[in-house]
Amino acid sequence: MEYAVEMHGITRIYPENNLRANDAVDLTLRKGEILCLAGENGAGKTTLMKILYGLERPDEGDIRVMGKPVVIGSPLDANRLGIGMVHQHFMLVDDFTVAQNVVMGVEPTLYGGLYNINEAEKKVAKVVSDHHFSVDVKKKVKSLTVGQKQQAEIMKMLYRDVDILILDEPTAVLTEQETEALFVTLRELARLGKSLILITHKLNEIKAISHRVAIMRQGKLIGTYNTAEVDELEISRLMMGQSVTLHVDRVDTGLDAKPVIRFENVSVLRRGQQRPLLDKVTFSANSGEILGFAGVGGNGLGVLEAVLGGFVPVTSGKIYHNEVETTNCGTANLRNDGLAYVPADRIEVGSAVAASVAENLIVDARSSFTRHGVMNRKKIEAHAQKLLEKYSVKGTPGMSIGTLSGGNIQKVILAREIEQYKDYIVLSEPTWGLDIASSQYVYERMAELRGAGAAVILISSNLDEILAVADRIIIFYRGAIVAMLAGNEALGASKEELGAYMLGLKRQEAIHD
Amino acid sequence: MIDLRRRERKSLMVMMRSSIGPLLIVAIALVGVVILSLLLSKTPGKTLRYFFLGPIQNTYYFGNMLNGAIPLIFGGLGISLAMRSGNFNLGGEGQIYSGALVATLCAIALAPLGIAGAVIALIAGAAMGGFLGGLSGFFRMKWNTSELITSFLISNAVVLLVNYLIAGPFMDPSTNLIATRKIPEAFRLARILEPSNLSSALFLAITAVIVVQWYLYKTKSGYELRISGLNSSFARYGGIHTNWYMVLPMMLSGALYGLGGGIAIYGTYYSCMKDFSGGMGWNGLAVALIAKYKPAAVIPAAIFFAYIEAGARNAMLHSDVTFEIASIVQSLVFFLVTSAVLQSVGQKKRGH
Amino acid sequence: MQFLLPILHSSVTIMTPLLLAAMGGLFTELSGMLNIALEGLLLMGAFCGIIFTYFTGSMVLGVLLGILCTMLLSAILAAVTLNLRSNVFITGLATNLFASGLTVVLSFKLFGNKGVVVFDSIPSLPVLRIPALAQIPVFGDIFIGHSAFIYLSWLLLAVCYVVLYKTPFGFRLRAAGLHQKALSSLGMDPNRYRFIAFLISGFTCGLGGALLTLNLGAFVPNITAGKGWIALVVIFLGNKKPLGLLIAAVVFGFADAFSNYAQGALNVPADFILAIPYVFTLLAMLGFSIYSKSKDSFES
Amino acid sequence: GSQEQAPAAPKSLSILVYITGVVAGSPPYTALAEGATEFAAENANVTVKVYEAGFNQAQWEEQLTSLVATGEYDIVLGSNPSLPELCANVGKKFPNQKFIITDAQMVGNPQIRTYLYNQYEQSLYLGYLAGLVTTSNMTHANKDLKIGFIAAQEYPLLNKHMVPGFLAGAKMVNAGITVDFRVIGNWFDANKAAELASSMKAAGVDVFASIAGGAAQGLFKVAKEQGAYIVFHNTNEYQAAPGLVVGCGSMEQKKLVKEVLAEVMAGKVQYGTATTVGAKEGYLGFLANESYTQNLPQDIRTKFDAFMNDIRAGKVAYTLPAL
Ligand SMILES: Nc1ncnc2c1ncn2[C@@H]1O[C@H](COP(=O)(O)OP(=O)(O)OP(=O)(O)O)[C@@H](O)[C@H]1O
Ligand SMILES: Nc1ncnc2c1ncn2[C@@H]1O[C@H](COP(=O)(O)OP(=O)(O)OP(=O)(O)O)[C@@H](O)[C@H]1O
Ligand SMILES: [Mg+2]
Ligand SMILES: [Mg+2]
Repeated sequence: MEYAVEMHGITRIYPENNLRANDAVDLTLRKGEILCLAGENGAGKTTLMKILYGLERPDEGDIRVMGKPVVIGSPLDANRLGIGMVHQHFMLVDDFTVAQNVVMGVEPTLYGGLYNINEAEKKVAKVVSDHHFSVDVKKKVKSLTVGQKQQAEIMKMLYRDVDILILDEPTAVLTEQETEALFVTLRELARLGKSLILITHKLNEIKAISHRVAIMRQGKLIGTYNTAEVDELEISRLMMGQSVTLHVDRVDTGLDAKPVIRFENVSVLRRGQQRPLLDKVTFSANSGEILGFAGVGGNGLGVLEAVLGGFVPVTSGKIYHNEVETTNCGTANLRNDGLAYVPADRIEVGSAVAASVAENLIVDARSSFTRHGVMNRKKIEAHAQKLLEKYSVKGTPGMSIGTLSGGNIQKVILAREIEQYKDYIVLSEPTWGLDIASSQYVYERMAELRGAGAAVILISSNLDEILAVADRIIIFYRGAIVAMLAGNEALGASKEELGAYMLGLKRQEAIHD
Repeated sequence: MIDLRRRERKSLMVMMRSSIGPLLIVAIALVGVVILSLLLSKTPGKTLRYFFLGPIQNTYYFGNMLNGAIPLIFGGLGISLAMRSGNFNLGGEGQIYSGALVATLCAIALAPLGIAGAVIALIAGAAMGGFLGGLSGFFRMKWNTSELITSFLISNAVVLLVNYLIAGPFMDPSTNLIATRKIPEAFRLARILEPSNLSSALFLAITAVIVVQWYLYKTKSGYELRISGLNSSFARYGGIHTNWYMVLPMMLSGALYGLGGGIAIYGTYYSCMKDFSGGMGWNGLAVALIAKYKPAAVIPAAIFFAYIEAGARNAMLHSDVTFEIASIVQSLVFFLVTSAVLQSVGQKKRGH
Repeated sequence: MQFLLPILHSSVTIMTPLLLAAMGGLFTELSGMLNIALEGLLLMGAFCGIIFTYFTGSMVLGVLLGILCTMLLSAILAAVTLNLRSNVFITGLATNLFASGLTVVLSFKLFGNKGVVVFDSIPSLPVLRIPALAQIPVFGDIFIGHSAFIYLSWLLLAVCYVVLYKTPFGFRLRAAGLHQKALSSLGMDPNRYRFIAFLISGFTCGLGGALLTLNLGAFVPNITAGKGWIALVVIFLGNKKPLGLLIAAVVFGFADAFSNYAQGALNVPADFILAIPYVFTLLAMLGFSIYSKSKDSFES
Repeated sequence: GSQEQAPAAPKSLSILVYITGVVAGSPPYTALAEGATEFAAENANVTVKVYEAGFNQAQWEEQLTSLVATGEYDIVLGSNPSLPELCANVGKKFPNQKFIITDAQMVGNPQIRTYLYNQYEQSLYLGYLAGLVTTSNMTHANKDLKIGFIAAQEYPLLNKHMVPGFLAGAKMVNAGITVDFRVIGNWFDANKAAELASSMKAAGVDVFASIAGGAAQGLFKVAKEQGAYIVFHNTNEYQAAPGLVVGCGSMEQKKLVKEVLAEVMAGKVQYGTATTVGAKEGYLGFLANESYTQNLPQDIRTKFDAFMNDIRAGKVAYTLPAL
């Protein structure tokens, strides 16, 4: 049996925190196979892949590629060996076009030296068509939706014509449709004899795409299994050490429910752009329910979040909180007014990575630790300690939040916002990149809040999530509401049905509230 | 809060290891200075002695050296505040200079009020600097104009304006110096290390450091300022008025510069002379960078800077070294002083 | 209207060294390095440019050697900043200090004189006269009769544009400034491009500096008199784009030329008039940012 | 640069030449330093240290104190209007220290002897020459009654003596003459000086004076390229722009220094007194060498020489403005 990659006894210790991110890991990748790498947050998946791609040096262990022993000192070496990697966090230059990003480093030239942009665009366009991508190669990356950015990242590697492709949680931020499209591509690649490693937290995806699945826990490799021979429960048990299922009890919103947040014909326009980002959006989020918003990237979910968070002013329409108008009153005032909000971007918006966990935990409750303008450090430390225990976060108040793993960062943010909430809370993509246990943890908190009578606004591009937890579902297409499913509609809704709405193939006649 | 805790955790071992780097820097600088003086001085031994020992050879030089550090401390604090909030203040020169002038003129005008007048005059000087800094902050807030450039341009213009005022309307006719009249005797800070120029301004500087340290790490506003600097979108998300923290830190920064100018007058010069503060703005910036924007570290950084200055000056006074050679020696030190690589020598190698 | 022509003509002279320095600074700026050493590099170029012209007897050779020395200084700056990972602002200040000291020391060692060094043997700058162009009414009056350097600087600006926007190198260099991980994750070292950027700034400053001294046939200590800092302003005012640089340099050049004129025309204290260029540039800066702010924002 | 002190011997003299700025590029300071060093060379047991205190006047007193405190120097020699004041302060701390300051004026301090050059006078006759030239029909002279003065920076002696004297002198030729006075802002931006000069030339100036240190190079360049005349204070700059520098004043700083030092050796210095020296005393003058004769037509020289003689004879009436 021919192996594309054999990693043997790989160990990596981060000196900063003396943490064994990888502990004597043996990983093999067969030619032409799709191998899923699964494991809880902080298990060491990314680290292992960084080592294979030359971004990290192993403290111990050796690597063979195509049977030959190799030393991979830099991504350049990796590229030479035909290894490519799509990173967990995008590495794209926003101000460059897709084509320019894709060809960077191996640009086609003419007259010996000049950048041949047309040639680049032609070549990249070919990659796009070959793999049925949906990106305009001439577009600037900053104008792309997350899904398209993901595609651009993959195209970088396809363009370099790698034989071994690593994808670190590519689907975490993709919608159902985008994920499906991506899988078509990946299967195609495997068929062409390329070998792929795919990191994901989603069990159904593991089952759907992979030939084998390698499972890590706390830096160690638990084992590698033929996907056909293990079921999702088994996998999750291997990952977590105990079996976890994503499940939240659904309740039908009671009649006594009162609107907490109410949008009235809210539209958002950007100067010099005809199509509104939000188009006459009207809805109300009621007490004691989880209101789910679904939509394909680029259709207004991001703007909706920005409006709810007070980052983007609305051009027309009105917003009410408990029937008191709060239109365009800014984040600071919304906060005083009781806004609790878990943003989609937990690194750029949800936390200050260089600041300590404690400092991150008090950002919106800071006043309550202040007397005459002076902060009480003791109280803050105590508060932080309390929350870390209550929300079982792995970390101390003093360490900077950036060194926590994705899951734990999200827990810190949740802890902060839940403590802050009065009667409603906004959660955007709350389980991006979280392992099952963490996701389940988030869902349980949401259910608790609903039980406590809160209006929970869930913005998510993950349909399973929406279907699993939302009591009512609102679907966005091109910035407008195309469907609102309540009660049994929501309970009984099928993915296909939602998909049809999201892609604009179908829309409700009368959208009832 | 973070670094405090870090320091708490630092073990002695780590301390020792981490001190290897700085020592290495000093060593390299030393070697460089030796080579330079061998090359450029007819009496290298003498030159070196005065360069390194001059500033501490007697109370007069020692006091003047410390006195030279005082405005740098204020400037260093000012820059640190701005930097911590993610703002770049390149207007120190004009802020010190105008602050000093305003303080001087007010002091003269408010002589009758006694101590109260002295305090008010200082505040006025600080306000002047604060206004200039705040202006740049305001421009950034309103139209996100690079505060780095606006503060620089404003400063350049203001320096010329102050020159005019000193040499023109406010020039003291009774002297041949291009300077304003002197501030009242009663306002002058007491000398604390005769015969040197060192005055009780030193205590004011130390107080300023303590206050800024306290403000940054203990007060709510300080917290908001630091968070805004670390990640403004997070700060905004947390309900912090980030716009305000484009203006306030620049204002405080300018105010500290202005205060430093006023105190230089009260403690050392007594009248605002043309160009007396030339270079202080830049040096304050260098000090802040050496101190890595840590208020507590500003004091040693400022003294280090003043020591190098005084050393060069001393070598000029008592050996055949001239100012251009002195400046080459200084530049050598500044090339090395912030080197992260050299500083981390001896510490455990970090994984990239 | 007639008084305007000399002002415009003089603006063109004034802007050229600024433009040259700013060009080099543009590369470092785009690669993500705030280069405040332009002042020192200019001074180095000013000194080396003329002394080598004097020693070699050839202006071309002299300027080339001067540029070489300036690039050497910028290489030291780059090495200390990038390889020793020092703070770029401090090393910049150090470079300026170093240049001002070194030029004097050298001029003393070479000519036994720390002050003005006059080189009588130096020919004045070659003036390019294209009769055809000279005929064009206004244009002729403004753009003709300048030293060849000025046309060279425009040529270089075009080259700058091509290098930055039409070559792989330019894209990578800008990527180093915009998102260095995008570069490093593809196996390219951002610092390599920054280093080259520093060298380029050494190159253009070497040229711009030489212009300052060859223009006079003499070296005056600190002859740059803050032009490097203005070049930095020009970069920002020019919105970090080659064409913007040209416009910004014109703006400042004009302001300065106008203030020179105004000293004779207006009855205002000299210090006020000397402040005109800064105030004028500040206003231009604000005007530009107000304009661009108004473009991309949400309606409300 | 400086020289090392020889071991103190009887009847020895150790001199500190305290330069308020830098020697380079400043003829008066150069003369001061050279005068002292030459005197030391000519007389046994005399040592000199030349110290450049830089341009920041706020730091002058501290540095002077440091030097005086060493007690190594019998006398301090300097040349700057503001020095006597600083010396008086320093002198309070060191009552035995003696100071001799030129280009300045202070009466009644037993430690300080001052000599003031009558720069108004020098400007007066240079202005007179400029007036003759601008109204002449020499090649580069124009019809406008306009002469120019380029200064590096403004300071009292310049504003109160030099520029007014220059104008007054010109007006003695033709009351209609005006001075176009412009400032560079610093002592080294020669290129700005050049732009100023050509702007002034365009405005009708055909004769320039300048107190601009190194920046004067810009003026010479413009004069050579565009054709304009220059009168120069204090130094022989005929060669800076051959044929165009039509007159150079002279300031006998070196002579004065040597004479004063001789007095010091002889112990005949009258501390506490102040003397104003000018053309009459022979410490200010005019360099009428062959360049002068070549560069100027006979008629102008006749008029100017006559005027110069009147000046030396003290026959020209003017009131010296207070500093
Ligand atoms: N640069 C670093 N310095 C210190 N610790 C680190 C660093 N990078 C990662 N770690 C730690 O190493 C462990 C493994 O990190 P890694 O990113 O490989 O986990 P992961 O399996 O990718 O988790 P996730 O699913 O959340 O991405 C985590 O505990 C993380 O906190
Ligand atoms: N928080 C925000 N602040 C400012 N502009 C925003 C914000 N969110 C979205 N936008 C702008 O609105 C445009 C459309 O965003 P939209 O919400 O339709 O995308 P999306 O639904 O968020 O998809 P994605 O998940 O890719 O962001 C985006 O391209 C962006 O330019
Ligand atoms: Mg990961
Ligand atoms: Mg005339």
